Amino acid sequence: MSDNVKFLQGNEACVEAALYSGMDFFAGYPITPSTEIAEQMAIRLPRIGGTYLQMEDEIASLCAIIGASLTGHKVMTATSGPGFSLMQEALGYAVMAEIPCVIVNVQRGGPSTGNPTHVSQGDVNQARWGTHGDHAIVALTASNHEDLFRVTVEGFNIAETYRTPVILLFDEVVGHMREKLVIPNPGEIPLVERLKTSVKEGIDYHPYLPREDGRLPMSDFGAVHRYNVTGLFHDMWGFPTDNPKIVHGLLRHLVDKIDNNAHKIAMYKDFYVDDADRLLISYGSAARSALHVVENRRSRGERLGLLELQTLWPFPAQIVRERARGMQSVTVVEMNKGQVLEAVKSAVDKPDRVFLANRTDGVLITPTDIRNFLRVIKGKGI
Amino acid sequence: MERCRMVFSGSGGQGVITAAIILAEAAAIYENLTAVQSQVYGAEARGGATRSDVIIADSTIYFPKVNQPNVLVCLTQEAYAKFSPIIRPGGLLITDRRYVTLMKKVDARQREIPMFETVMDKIGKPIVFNICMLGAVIAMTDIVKPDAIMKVLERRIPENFLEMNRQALHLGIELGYAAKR
Amino acid sequence: MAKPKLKAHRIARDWCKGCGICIEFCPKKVLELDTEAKAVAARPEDCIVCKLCELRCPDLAIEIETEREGANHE
Amino acid sequence: MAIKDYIRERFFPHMWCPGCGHGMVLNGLLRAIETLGMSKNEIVMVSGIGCSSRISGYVDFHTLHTIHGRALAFATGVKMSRPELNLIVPMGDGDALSIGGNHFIHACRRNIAMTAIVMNNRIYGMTGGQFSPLTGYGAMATTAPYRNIDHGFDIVQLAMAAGATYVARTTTYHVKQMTEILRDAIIHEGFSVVEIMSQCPTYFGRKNKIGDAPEMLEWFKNTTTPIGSKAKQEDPSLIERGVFVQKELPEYCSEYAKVVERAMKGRS
Repeated sequence: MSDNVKFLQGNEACVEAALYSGMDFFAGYPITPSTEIAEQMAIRLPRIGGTYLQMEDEIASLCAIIGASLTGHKVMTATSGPGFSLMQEALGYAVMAEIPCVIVNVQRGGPSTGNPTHVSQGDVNQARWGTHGDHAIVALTASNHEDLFRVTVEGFNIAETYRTPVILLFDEVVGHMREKLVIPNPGEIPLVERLKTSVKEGIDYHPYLPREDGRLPMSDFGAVHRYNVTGLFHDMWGFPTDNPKIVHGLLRHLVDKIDNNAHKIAMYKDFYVDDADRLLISYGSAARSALHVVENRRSRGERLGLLELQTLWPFPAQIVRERARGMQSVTVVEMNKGQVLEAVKSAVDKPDRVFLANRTDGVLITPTDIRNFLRVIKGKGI
Repeated sequence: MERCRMVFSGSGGQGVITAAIILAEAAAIYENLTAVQSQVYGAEARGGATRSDVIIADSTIYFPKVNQPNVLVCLTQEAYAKFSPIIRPGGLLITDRRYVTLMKKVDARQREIPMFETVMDKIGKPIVFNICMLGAVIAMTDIVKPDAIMKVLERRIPENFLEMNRQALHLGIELGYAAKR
Repeated sequence: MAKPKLKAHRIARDWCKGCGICIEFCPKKVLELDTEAKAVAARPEDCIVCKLCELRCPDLAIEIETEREGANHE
Repeated sequence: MAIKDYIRERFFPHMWCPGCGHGMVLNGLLRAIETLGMSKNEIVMVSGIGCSSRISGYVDFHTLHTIHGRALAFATGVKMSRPELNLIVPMGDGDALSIGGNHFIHACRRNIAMTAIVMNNRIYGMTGGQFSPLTGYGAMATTAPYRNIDHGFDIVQLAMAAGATYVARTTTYHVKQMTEILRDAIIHEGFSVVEIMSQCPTYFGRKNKIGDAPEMLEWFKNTTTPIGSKAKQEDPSLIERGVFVQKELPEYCSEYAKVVERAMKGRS
């Protein structure tokens, strides 16, 4: 059997995808349930001349990969809830300084130390608003290894395209579960490489002056252009400023570059949505249970459909609104107290037809759980 | 084929999880089947009741966990006490005579197999106990061919240990066939 | 090595914040604050070109320009 | 090159207060770099947050102005991804040893080749004079209005215990020593720590009635002494200046290069 057919954990699939993307610098700190990513990186990266760095904590891990990104590398760190909490400050720095980087959060139960070895999807809103200040963010997720691979590669592509941190919001079930993965051949999934400046030495280079297409060509630290990078509001040379006009312009740029491209960043999958009269919306491992229910109900003639979200942020509101239109009910299946539910409600025409099927006890929501919720919803006359 | 939902349970260090992974990998990569393996993690790295779920099917598997196994393997008394109540009625329950004393009747085909004893007797190395167990499971279920298991082992373990594993697998297969009759 | 000879105290008035460090630690008391609280070389003839004012200036505002005795100008 | 060739002149005069020691550190550092004749393209300066951190804006190197306490973590990422670059990491005392204390000791422990400069003015200046972990017992600060009960760190002892392979202390008064030490620290093959006692006349000097900048320099002159001096034996309260440790131990980037070599060998 060829080497690119593998039977592995989601965490390992994530490593394969990162290496496929050309990532060659990883810094991290062990934390359940993401540790296998660090372990695999420690094995794999030195073999390709890449760098595996184990830092003193998650704060330092994200800081270190930001530093490495500035020298021209594709970079990644991986963690779980408590570590992701510690990373929020540096995450904001990466947003402000527009540093491409990928942050994996294999979600476990929280708040606090919570439920280390058990599944949760409780960090959806933390990914959105965990760091302070107005900002846009990209967060992606997946429910199986093939998708996880593709989403991870796209995560690197988005990070490079928009010069932004990208959060991969996986969960314990997908991270630890093993299934088959056929690793695509090189070139099968297109890769976005770092856009480097063409400005020659001696000519004024503006590190923070976007091109017409909005992209910011970078110059590596150590190369011919010397500039400043800061977490303060800054001008097109990267130097701090509090000029209200520049502050306003930069904040708008940071938000618009993501939100205006939400349609391009939106990744999702439709299952039996076309002729459905009731819709499930789910993501991550919960979507596996949702799809099980959909297939099962379809075989009994019920017209149930599933919209599986892979992009959580920026929230694909338009897709959700279109898919929800005309449905008798929309049920969001997730493992938290309704974090995506709220986003769905604000996206659709009829928020009173949107319901929650959830589980928050560290156990993967089962198809039976979902069927029971659907019965209750039906009991409400829908 | 009938979807096969299996739970392997025992204590840390018995190789229960490794066996589950090998079986699932054999099915997924060498038998053209679909397989998902998962496990319940506790905080402790060694000891305690470990459990690994494997689902093998010829169609896509969505829900990856096993609620009611039709094949349950218990290699400790603790695992047997904990998991025997969840077996699907009519399912297959495999235990090792050395480690498990059958207590109550469950609605299942219960098979006590002297796997550990045989391994110690014929090979003398407890490390391949789990592979012997795997042999018994595949013999009793016909879920994958021995060849597929061997191919996985060839990928995973050093060459000088292969023969011992092959021996253990075939010991298990013989025990499995004997128990099947 | 020829002994450097003072050419001028070049003091950037807009950089000088008048902290007085150069004045306090000048071994020959060459410098003074003027009425705008900027350092000036009041007695340049006493300067021994030790450059301590230049080395200590927190504002990088002082440069001691020298010419080498007996050396040609570049 | 003249030292002005190493700065971004358009941002001068700088934002530090009159008589601030940080300007003197900048002055001494530039002279150290000048004597080494380094190219500006091969220097990366990484700073954190606080008065001290603004130093990176004034130098014409690759400059990374980061977040409070984390400068060494960012610098570690830069260095590990481009080991041929020279990393200079100036930090304030609160920056390096309070919020950044963990990063500081771990950078020492790794012995990664970079120069950590602790501009120790014993106060949080930018936020207006609160006590730092270096303020010291009995001193005054806006958050220690009844005198400080926190004991200070000894940066030198801490860095030595944590494994730094070059550790030195000097003051802004001793500018020539400062330049020499910084020069040696920059070329040292390992993690170097240079504590520079720096004056904050605005807060520390005023609050503790030491006086203005020249008086604070006088104070550095009178309260410090060369390592192992006779004066120290007579007056143990004097603070020693000089190079405390200078030794060769395996450097982190070179050690990692060996890891790569082992991993590649294991593969073929």
